[in-house]
Amino acid sequence: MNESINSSMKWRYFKQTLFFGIVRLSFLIIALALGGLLLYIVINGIGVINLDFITTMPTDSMTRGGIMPAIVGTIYLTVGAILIGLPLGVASAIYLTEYAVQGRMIRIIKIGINCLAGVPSVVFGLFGLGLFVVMLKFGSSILAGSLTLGFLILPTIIGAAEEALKAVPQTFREASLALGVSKWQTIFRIVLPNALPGILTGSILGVGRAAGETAPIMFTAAAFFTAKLPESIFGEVMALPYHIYVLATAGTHIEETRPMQFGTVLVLIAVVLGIDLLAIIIRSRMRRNKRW
Amino acid sequence: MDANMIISLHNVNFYYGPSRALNDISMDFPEKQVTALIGPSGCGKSTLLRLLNRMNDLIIGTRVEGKVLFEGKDIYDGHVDPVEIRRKIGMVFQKPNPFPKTIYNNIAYGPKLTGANAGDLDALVEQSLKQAVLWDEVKDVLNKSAMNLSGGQQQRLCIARALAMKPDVLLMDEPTSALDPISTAKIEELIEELKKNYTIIIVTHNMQQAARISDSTAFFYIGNLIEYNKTEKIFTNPDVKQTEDYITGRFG
Amino acid sequence: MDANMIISLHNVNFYYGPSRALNDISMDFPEKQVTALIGPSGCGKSTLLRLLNRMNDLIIGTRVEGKVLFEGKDIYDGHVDPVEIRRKIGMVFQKPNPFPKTIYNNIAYGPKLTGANAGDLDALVEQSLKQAVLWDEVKDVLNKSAMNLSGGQQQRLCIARALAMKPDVLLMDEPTSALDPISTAKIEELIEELKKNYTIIIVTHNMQQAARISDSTAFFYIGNLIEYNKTEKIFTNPDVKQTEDYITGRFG
Amino acid sequence: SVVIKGSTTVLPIAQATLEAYMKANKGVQISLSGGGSGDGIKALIDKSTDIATSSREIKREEIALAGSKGVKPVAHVIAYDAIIPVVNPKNKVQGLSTDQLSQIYQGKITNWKEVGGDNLKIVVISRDSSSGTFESWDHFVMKKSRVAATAQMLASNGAIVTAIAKNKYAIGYLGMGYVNKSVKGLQVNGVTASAQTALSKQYPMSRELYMYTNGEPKGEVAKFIAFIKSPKGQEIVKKEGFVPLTAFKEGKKAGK
Amino acid sequence: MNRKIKENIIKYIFFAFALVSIIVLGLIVLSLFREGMPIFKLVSLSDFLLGKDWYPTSDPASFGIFSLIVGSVIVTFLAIFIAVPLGVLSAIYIAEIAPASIKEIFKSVIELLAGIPSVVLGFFGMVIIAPWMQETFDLPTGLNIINASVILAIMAIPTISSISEDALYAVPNEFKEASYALGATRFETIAKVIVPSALSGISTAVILGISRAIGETMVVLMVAGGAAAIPGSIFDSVRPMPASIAAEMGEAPFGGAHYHSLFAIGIVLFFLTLAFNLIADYLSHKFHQSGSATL
Ligand SMILES: Nc1ncnc2c1ncn2[C@@H]1O[C@H](COP(=O)(O)OP(=O)(O)OP(=O)(O)O)[C@@H](O)[C@H]1O
Ligand SMILES: Nc1ncnc2c1ncn2[C@@H]1O[C@H](COP(=O)(O)OP(=O)(O)OP(=O)(O)O)[C@@H](O)[C@H]1O
Ligand SMILES: [Mg+2]
Ligand SMILES: [Mg+2]
Repeated sequence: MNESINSSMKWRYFKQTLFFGIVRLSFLIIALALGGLLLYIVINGIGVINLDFITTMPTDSMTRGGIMPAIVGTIYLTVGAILIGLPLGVASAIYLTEYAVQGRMIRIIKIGINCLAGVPSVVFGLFGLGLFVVMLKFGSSILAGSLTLGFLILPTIIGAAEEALKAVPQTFREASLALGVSKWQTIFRIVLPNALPGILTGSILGVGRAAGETAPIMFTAAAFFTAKLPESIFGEVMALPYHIYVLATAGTHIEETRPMQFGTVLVLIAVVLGIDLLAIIIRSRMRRNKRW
Repeated sequence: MDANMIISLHNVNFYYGPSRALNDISMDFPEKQVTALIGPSGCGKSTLLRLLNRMNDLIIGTRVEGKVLFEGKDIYDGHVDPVEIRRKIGMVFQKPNPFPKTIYNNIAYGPKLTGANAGDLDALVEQSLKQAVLWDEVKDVLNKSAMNLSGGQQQRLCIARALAMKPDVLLMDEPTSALDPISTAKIEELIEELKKNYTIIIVTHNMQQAARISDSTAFFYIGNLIEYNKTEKIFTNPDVKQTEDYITGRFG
Repeated sequence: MDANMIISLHNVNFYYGPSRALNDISMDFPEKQVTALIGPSGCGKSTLLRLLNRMNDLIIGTRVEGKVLFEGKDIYDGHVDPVEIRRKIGMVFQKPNPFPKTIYNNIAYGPKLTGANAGDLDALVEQSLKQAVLWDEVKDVLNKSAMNLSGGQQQRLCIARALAMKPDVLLMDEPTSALDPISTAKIEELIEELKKNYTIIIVTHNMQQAARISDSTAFFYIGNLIEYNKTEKIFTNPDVKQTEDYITGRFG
Repeated sequence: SVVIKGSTTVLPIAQATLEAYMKANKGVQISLSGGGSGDGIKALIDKSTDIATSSREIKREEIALAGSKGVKPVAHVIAYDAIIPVVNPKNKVQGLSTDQLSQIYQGKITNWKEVGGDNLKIVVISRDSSSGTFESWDHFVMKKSRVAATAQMLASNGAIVTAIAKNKYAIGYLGMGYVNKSVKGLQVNGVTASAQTALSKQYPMSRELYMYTNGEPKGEVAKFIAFIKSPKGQEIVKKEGFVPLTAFKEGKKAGK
Repeated sequence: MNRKIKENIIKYIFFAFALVSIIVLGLIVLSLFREGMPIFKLVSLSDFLLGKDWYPTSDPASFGIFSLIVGSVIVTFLAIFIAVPLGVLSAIYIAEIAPASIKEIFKSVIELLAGIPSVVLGFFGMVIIAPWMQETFDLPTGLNIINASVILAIMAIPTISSISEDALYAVPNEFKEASYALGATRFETIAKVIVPSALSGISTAVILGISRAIGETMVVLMVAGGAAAIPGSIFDSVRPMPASIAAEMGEAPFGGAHYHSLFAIGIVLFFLTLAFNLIADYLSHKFHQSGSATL
C-alpha cells in the first residue's frame, strides 16, 4: 500500500520535473533567439556608430556619411504621431469608460477598435495615401505620415488607456462623488492622475511602434534621400525604418552599405527599445509610489 | 421618536435590473441621532444607505420607486442635482478609501473643488481632523501620503474628509468592520461625539456596536424592514421573533 | 482535554518576512473534536490555520520556528512532502472557492490526482456530496458549472471536495462568514455531523457560532494565544479579562 | 525646392547627380523618393512631385488620367540601361539565348544541365511584375508568355543581387548598374552587355530611363535636368553603371 | 444648474473626441472599400478569391489571389505553430515557475522584445537567416516559408507571451490555494487549474498574435520570396497578401485595375482580422470564468 502510494507520488513528481524542464527550455529558446538577434546586430552595427554617423548627412550615394536626417525624420514623425494619437486616444478612452452607457453599442465599437489594431500596417499606409496624400493634397509629407502613424497607434492607445482607467478602483470615484464633487472634476482630479502610469505605458509602447513602422510611411512620408532637413510639415523626410529597407533592397551599392545598414538597424533598435524601456521604468516607478 | 425627521422614505422599492433589493420601505430618520441598520448579509442595508445620497445612480440598471425626502424635498426629483445631495449627505465606506494623495490634500480635496470655505483651508483641515480624533496623530505628517496610515487611521481620515464638507447627514457603511479593536473603539467614541452636530446613519454587522452607539435600530431581512424602534427596545424586547433570533445570534 | 492529540504545536513562531505574526504558540488539538479559534481581526487565526497544512509555504518570505507535530511527526521536517500533508489535512476557505469546472469535476479533482479509478469516483462523489448535505440539491445537475451554485451551496461543495480526499483533519477558515443565515445553519449542522469522523479546527468571528459548535476554544490576541480551554468554560467563566472583554463584545 | 520620385532603377543616378548638383548649387533643396515608376507618375499626376523618374514609358491610361487632371507629362530620356541576366559566380553557364531565357522563365526548362550547366535545379528569380524592369524583361524576353507563378518575385534590384550572390541555383536579371562582382552577368545571344554593345543594339535588351515633368520644365527643375544631360551629368550616369546618352551619340557617330 | 451645463459640455467634448476616433477608424474601412470594390466590376468575387493566377500586369491581366491567400495562411499557420507553444510555455514560466525576484525583469524583457521593429526582423531574416539556411541545408532558396514563419514567430511570441502571462497572473489565488489544499503538486495545479482558468486570456493572446502575424508586412515582403504560386513544400517561396500590396502599390498605375485589386486584397485582410477578432471575442466570453465565486 505504502509502496504504491510512493510510486504514484514518484510518477507525479516525475511529470512535474519533465514539464518544468520543457517550460524552462522554451523560455531559454526564446531568450537565446532574441538575445542572439540583438547581439548579432550590436556586434555588426557598433563598428560604424560614432558621432559623425549620428550627426551628418549621408553622402556618396549613402555609402558614406551619417544618417542624421533619418534620425531627425523619425523623431518628427513620432512626435507628430503622439500629438495626434495621444489626445484622441485618451479622450476616446475616457468617453468610452467614464461616460458612455455600457451596452451592445460600446461592445461593437470596442470590437471595431480591436479589429483596427489588427489591420495590417500596409493598409493604414494605403489609407493615408488615399486620404491625406491624395484627397487632402498634403502630398507625401511629415503631416500625412504623422497622421497615418497617429491613427495606426490610436487603437493601441485607446486600449491601453481604457485598461488603465478601468484599473482605477471604483472606490476612488465613489469617495470623490460622495463628497459632492462633480463627475468631470472627479475624472480630472482622481481618475486621470491615478490612471496616468497605465496610460503612459500604453501610449509609449504605441509610440515605440510608431517609430519602428515602415509600411505606413512608405507611401505617405518617407523619402529615399533628402539633402536638407525639412522646413515645414509639408516636407518629406527620411526615416530610420524606411532607410533600412531601402539600403537593404535598393541602390547599386548594397554590399558596400551593409555596415551602414547594421548601424542604422542598431540606431533604430536603440531608439525604439529606449522609448519602450522608458515606459517600463516610468511604470514601475509610478507603481511603486501607488499602492492601492 | 419625537425628534425632527431629516430623511423620510415613503414606500420605497429598489431594483437592480429586474431583481428587487428593497421592498416597500417606509421609515424616518431622526435628526442629530444615530440610527443603526442591522440585518444578515445581503438584506439590503448597503443598498438602502446608497439610496439616501444617490450613490446608486452610479450603478447601471438600478431603479427607485417611491419617495425619498430629504428636508422635505424628494431627492429623486428630476431637477434635483445629485452632486448637491451628496455634498449635504456625506458617506463613509466599509473599506477605508483615502485618495492616494497627502493627508492634507485628502481633506482639502472636497472643499477646494466645491468652493466651500475655500478661504481658510488650513483651519478647515485642522478642524476636521480634530473632529475625527486624528489630529494629534497626524499633525506632523500632513504632507505624507495617506496610504501610509494604518487602517484605523485611514478610516478616521475618511470620516474627517467627509466632515470637511460640513454635511448635514453622515452615512456610514460598516465603518469598523475592517478595523482592529482599538481603532474600533476610537471610531465609536467619535460617533458619540459627532451626533451632537450630525445625523448619523450607520450600517453594522456587530450587534454589540449597534447596541452601544445607536439611538434607533432598524432590522432588515431580505429587502424588508422587519422592525424599527428605539435601540433599547430592539435589544431587550423586540416585537418580532425574527429580530430576536438575529440579535441573539441564533443565526448569522 | 483527555482525548488523543492529533496535532501539537511546540513554541511556534511565525514570520511574514521580518514581522512576527505568531508568538511562541504551544497548543494541542484533540482528535475528532471541534476546536474553535477566535480573536479580533489580524490576531493570527488564519496564519495559524495555514501553518497546520503548510499552505503558508506558498507565501514568499514566510518562516516557521518551533515544532508542528502531526501524528507525532514534525511536518516542517526537511524530507516531509507538503503535498502529502495537505492530502491528510484538508482545508475550507473563508470565501467559497470552487474551481470553474462542473460540480462533479470539482469533487473528483483531488481523488483523480491521487489515482482513484473511474469506477470508484462516482460513488466517492456521491458519498462526499451526501456527507456535505448537498447531494439532494445537486444530484441532477452534476455536470453544470459549480460557479452557478449559490454561495452556501458553493461552500458546502468546497467541504465535499475536501471530504472526498478522506483527510484526517479539516481546517475551516471562517467558513460561514460570507453566507446567509440559512446556509450558515446548514453548515453548522454539517460540522456537528462531521466531527464524528474528523478532527475539525475552525476559525470564526462569530462568538455564538463558536459557542454552539465547538468543544474547545482558543482566544488569540495580536499573535499570542491568550486563553485555550473547553468552550463552556471560555464562554461562561474565562480566566483572562481580555477574553471576557472580547466575547462579551466590549471590543471587536 | 525640387521633389523627385519614382523608379528604384533610376534612384542611383538621381541620387548621385543631385548630390553633385547640390554641391555646385548651394541652397537648392532636392528630395528623392523611390517607390516605383508607377508611384512616381502617380505623384506627378497628383502634382505632389516635380519630377517623376521612370524606367518605362508612361502608359496610355496614365496619360489619359493626367490629362483629366490638367497635367501634361513631358518625357526626358536621361540614360540608357541594359537588362542583364545574372547567375551566381559559381555557375558554369556563360550565356543564354533569349529563347532559352524565355523557356527558363516560363518554367519549361528547369535544370541547368539543359542549357549546358551542372545538374542543378534552376531557381527563377524575377522582379515584381509591376516594376519597370520586369516590363522590359517581359517585352524583350517573354514576349506574350507569362513568367511561371513559382518564380520568386523580389521587390527590388538589391534583393535580387543579394539572393543571386548567395544562391548557386538561381538566375535573375538586373539593370546594368546593379551588376557587381558578387553576381555573374550572362551573354545574351552570344553578346556581352556593355555600353558599346547596348548602344549599337547588338545587345538585344536595352531601354531608356526617363524623367517626366508636368509641361516643359522651368526654373530649377529645368536646370537640374539639363545638368543630368550635360557631359558632367552623364559622367555620373556612367559611373553608376548605366549607359550614358553621350556615349550613345558617340556610338551613333562611330556606327556611321 | 450652471454646473450641470458645464458638466454636459465637458461630456460632449469627450464625446466629440471619441467620435472623431471612431469616424477615422471607420473611414479607413470605407476607403478600403471605395478603392477596392471597383475591381469586382472586372472580376467576380469567386474568381478573385479562388483564381490561382496573379498576373496583374499581363495583357490580359489575371487577378486571382488564391495563391496569395494560401501563402498568407501557410506562413501564419506555421508561425503560430512555432509561436504558440513557445509563447504560452514561456508565459507559464514567467508567471508560475520563475523565481519571484526576477519575474518582473523577465516580463519587462519580453515586453521590450515586442517592440523590435518589423523591418529589423525582416532585415535579419533576409541578410542573415536566408543565406545561412540556403547554404546549410542546400536549399534552392533561403527566402521561403519556413524562414518567414520563424521570423513571424519571433515577432508574435512577445505578444502571445506577455498577454498570456497577464491572464495567468490574473487567475485568482483562491483557485490555486484550493488545489494545493487538496494535495495537488505544482504541475497538477498549473495544468489542471491555472491554465484552464486562464484559457480565455490565453486564447485572446493567441488570436492577437495571429492577427499581428497575418497582417505583418515588412517581414513577409523581405523574406517570403514573393512567388505567387501555391507552394509544394515549406522550403518554397510564397507571396503573402501584405507583401503583394506593399511591393506592387508603388508601381501600379493610379486608378487602374491593378490598383483596385490591391485595395481589394486589403479588404480581404481586413475581413480576416475581423474574423479573428470575432473569434477572440467569442472565445473570451465563452471561456470567461467569473473571477471568484459569486455570492
Ligand atoms: N450592483 C449590484 N447588482 C445587482 N445586485 C446587487 C448589487 N449590489 C447588491 N445587489 C444585491 O442586492 C441585495 C442587497 O445587497 P446589499 O449590498 O444592499 O446587502 P447588505 O445588506 O449590504 O449586505 P452585506 O452585509 O453583505 O454588505 C443582495 O441580494 C445583493 O446580491
Ligand atoms: N501575506 C502576508 N504578508 C504579510 N503579513 C501578513 C500576511 N498575511 C497576514 N499578515 C499579517 O499577519 C497578521 C495575522 O494575520 P491573519 O490573516 O492570520 O489574521 P486573522 O486573525 O486571520 O484576521 P482576520 O480575522 O481578519 O482574518 C496580521 O497582522 C496581518 O497583517
Ligand atoms: Mg453591505
Ligand atoms: Mg483570517
